[in-house]
Amino acid sequence: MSSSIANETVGSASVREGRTLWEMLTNTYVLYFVSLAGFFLLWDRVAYLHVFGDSLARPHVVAQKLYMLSQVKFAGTNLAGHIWVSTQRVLIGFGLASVIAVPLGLFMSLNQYANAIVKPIFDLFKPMPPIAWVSISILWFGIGEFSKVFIIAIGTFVPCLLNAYNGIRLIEPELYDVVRVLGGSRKDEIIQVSFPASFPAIFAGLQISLSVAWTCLLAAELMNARDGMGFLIKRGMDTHDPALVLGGMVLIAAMAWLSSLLISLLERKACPWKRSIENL
Amino acid sequence: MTAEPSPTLKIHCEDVSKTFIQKGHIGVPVIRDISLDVEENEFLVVLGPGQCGKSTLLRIIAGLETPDTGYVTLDGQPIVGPGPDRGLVFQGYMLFAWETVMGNVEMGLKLRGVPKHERREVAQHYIDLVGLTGFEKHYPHQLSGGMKQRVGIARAYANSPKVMLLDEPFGQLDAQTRMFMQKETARIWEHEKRTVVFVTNNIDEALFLADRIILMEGKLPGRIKREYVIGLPRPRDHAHKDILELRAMITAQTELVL
Amino acid sequence: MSSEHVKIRVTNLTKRFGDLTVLDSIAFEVKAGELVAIVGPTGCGKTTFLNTLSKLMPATEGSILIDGEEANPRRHNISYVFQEPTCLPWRTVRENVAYGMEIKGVPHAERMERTDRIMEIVGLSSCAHLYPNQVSASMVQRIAVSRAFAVEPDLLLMDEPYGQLDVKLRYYLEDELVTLWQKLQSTVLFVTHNIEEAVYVAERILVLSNKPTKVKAEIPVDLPRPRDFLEPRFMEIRQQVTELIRWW
Amino acid sequence: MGYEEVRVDRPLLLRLLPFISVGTFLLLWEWSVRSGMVPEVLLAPPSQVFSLFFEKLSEPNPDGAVLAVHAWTSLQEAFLGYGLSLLVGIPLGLAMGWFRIVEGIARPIFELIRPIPPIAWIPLTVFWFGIGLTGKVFIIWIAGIVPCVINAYVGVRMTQPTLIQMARTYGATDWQIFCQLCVPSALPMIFGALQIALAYCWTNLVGAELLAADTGLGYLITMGGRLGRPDIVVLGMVCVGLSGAILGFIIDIIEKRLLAGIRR
Repeated sequence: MSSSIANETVGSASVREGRTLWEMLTNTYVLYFVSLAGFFLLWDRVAYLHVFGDSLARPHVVAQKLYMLSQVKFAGTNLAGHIWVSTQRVLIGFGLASVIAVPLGLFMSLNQYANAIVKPIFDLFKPMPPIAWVSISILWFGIGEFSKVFIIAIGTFVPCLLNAYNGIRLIEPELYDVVRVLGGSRKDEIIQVSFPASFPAIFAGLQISLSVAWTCLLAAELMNARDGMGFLIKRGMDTHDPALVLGGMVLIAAMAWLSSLLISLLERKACPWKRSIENL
Repeated sequence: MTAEPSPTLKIHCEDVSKTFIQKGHIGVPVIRDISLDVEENEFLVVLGPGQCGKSTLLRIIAGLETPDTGYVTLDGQPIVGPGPDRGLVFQGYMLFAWETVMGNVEMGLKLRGVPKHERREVAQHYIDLVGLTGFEKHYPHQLSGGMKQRVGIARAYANSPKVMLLDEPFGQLDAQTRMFMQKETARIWEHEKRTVVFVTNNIDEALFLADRIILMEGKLPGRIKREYVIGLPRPRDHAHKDILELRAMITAQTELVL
Repeated sequence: MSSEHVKIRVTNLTKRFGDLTVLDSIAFEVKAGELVAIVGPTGCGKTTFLNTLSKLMPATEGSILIDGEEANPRRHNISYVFQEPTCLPWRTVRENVAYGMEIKGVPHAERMERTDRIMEIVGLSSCAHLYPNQVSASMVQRIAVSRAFAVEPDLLLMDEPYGQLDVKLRYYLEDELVTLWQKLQSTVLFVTHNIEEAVYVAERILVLSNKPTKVKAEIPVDLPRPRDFLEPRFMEIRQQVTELIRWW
Repeated sequence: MGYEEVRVDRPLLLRLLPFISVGTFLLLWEWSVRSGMVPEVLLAPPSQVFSLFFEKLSEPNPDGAVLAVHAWTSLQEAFLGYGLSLLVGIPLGLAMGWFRIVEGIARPIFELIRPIPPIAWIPLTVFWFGIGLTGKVFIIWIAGIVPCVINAYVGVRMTQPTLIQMARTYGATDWQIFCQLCVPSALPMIFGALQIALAYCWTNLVGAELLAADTGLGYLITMGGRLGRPDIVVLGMVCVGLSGAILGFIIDIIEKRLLAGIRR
């Protein structure tokens, strides 16, 4: 009986090892290295040859700039300070939105009356790009912290809610039958099936939300801020300092990447049953 | 209608019909006027090709669907909804992917508020019975198809139902694993006698397991075409001459659907 | 039916994944125009065996010779009918049947002529212009079988094509398969888990062992056609094969 | 076997609730401003936005252009960027899905650029191309290309493996398999990308216009904010949302047509 399991998993282990020179050259990791090296070299040459005038900094200049910023204070705080301020905004906005949106999405898909009330209003706001809220949020909340948190929360709200909502709607209806046949109530159906089965969809929503959050943060900070990574980019723009702009871009990309990695790790912890499906 | 039901009568279906509604407005009659009795501890197999309403009949007995006309009784009481007195095994396994084998098997007991150590004990008994000892901590995706369905069977059994309902449980397995699972089913049934209604489209399976076979019409709406009482001794052999002759006789009654 | 000419010669076929030996020096011969069934216990490395034979996977050792030459999908006509449906949903039934020949570069006129002939034998002509998802599951499998026969294969591999069908339908399709094979004189390797099916279609049965897989026995099926599963000799062979692999 | 027509009604309340809820929402909004609960400098009532809409059809002040000009600018940028991202992203994703060398070369760069929010490119595009059309098209292109590449890539990767094996046993070349099997298999995923890419493009269009523009719907919103005119801001937001929704709807129809064409 168990031997049939072994039979199925063996197939994936059949990786051919490269023997010829051509196969070694086209090894995935060799290609990755070639690609990255080529990219940075091209960037460096383009900057060095002033293809874009003085509007592109060479890679090592960007790295130097970032190192310098981490040593001295710039606009009141050093690099770590700027990163932390931005991250804080994202965390608060993202946290607020997910805490409200996920339960609301779950509730909407479980209760058709709640759905009939909230869905139309939600659909009204859904096509509105989150960045379009920047002006009105400044109008309402001034240029303080809250206006930035507000935009991030608005932007992340939509994907969080949508995924929680669809996560439950896409559950195989027969799974509910299992609970009913075993003698469970409607409450049991929700606790035993709806919640655990929608977990992966909720995490997918958080993942999307997070990338929206960084975009919104950037929009807010570009419009008005005295600190944060977006501020660095904006200052670079105003003072025509491409190294500073690129430095800011690198930082924000790194933070976006790190935070999405964090969510993936969290998901692996929360759904051990899903992780192993992917590995198979 | 019989005035005095036999004392061993377990399930009684009376003129059950059901029409499904597709695309919001088209009514498709799925089963029509099915009357059927199942005796206590009888192994009844409902045999029919792909689309003949046999699964719907089973879901009505399980209480997951309500018949449009007619009624079903269990021990003389009309069935109004699903309940733990009927265990259902699904064609697509329908295991909880987020629970281990143990978590799946003890689910019914958990829902009924049985204390943890007690339900562990009962669940372990049925895990052992279906031959999954040692796999308690595995998640469903780590099991092969045959093992998954054993979890499904153990889950239904652990709730100590009066009636076991199986809906094409081995439809997705290869021929040999299927024969093995049939043998296991017969063994478990001998061990823990229950009234069983087993739905299948595989005639070998029906002949191997059944006390009685209900043959359905090959098209919608589903009706009962014929009934066969299988008096062969157990354990049976798939390749036995008597079984093969019976098979030839029954297949002659069915139409070829390409 | 079969001449004495050896079409396929497999020698010392071995496949290892790391330390795990799946196929262990398998050797057998198939004559031209022979229909050989291969049965083995569940989990006997059937998929690996077929993938190696069809050259989808390189063998660790050993060779597969077709007409004395190392098998090569580009040079030889190899067909493989899979267990799961492999029709292209964006092509009509007719275009699906012609697909194998299209890859083989069969000229248009001949391709159409052969397609029509095969579809006539199999009874697919009436649904030639439908799409695969408009026809039933058994039809889809018949398309794959027709496509495989249409390229006039040197070697036709079939991986349990009728696994989940009911008895009556299965026998009908198996009769159809035998008709096709007799008319087109192809060399067929039919892999299955169902022993009754193997005895019904094959001229010879190769019985595989559990992993590491070897050829355990070779049983000729010298029954006249059409065969009857109630015949004593049929039941005897069935019993013989069953005892060789029974694990259930 | 006769099929009967059956009518099933949803409860009246359920059918009415959406209208009630949207109606209540609009009334509350209107009332909250009219009654002075929310100061008029912060929010404009819907009726005022509605009348401003008709006014702006012919009145270029105070932001410098009539509504049609703003909308046309935005649409032009969006379509150019969107079209370019489809044109580059889909073939790139398809090739990355099937050819190992293309994947090896393109993937690291793609992964490097992907986490950068597209609007982070605004300063560089302003340096390089000024605040004209080119810079904004570039940003929209960057935004739209990501879902195109990912979906086309995944679409090719999801080609049923037995189809590929089938073609291989017939002796098909890599190129034949790519064209005849992988591309058709990936089509549904690619059509899915049309919708996602549009949403990305539209969002980032607004971002691009907020900072570097002199016309466009995003610019209208910014100007409204600078001038302290909430009615203009809300009008801009409504226009952006509405035109985004209309575009999405059109793409949806196209997608359904195309899908019906291949799936029959």
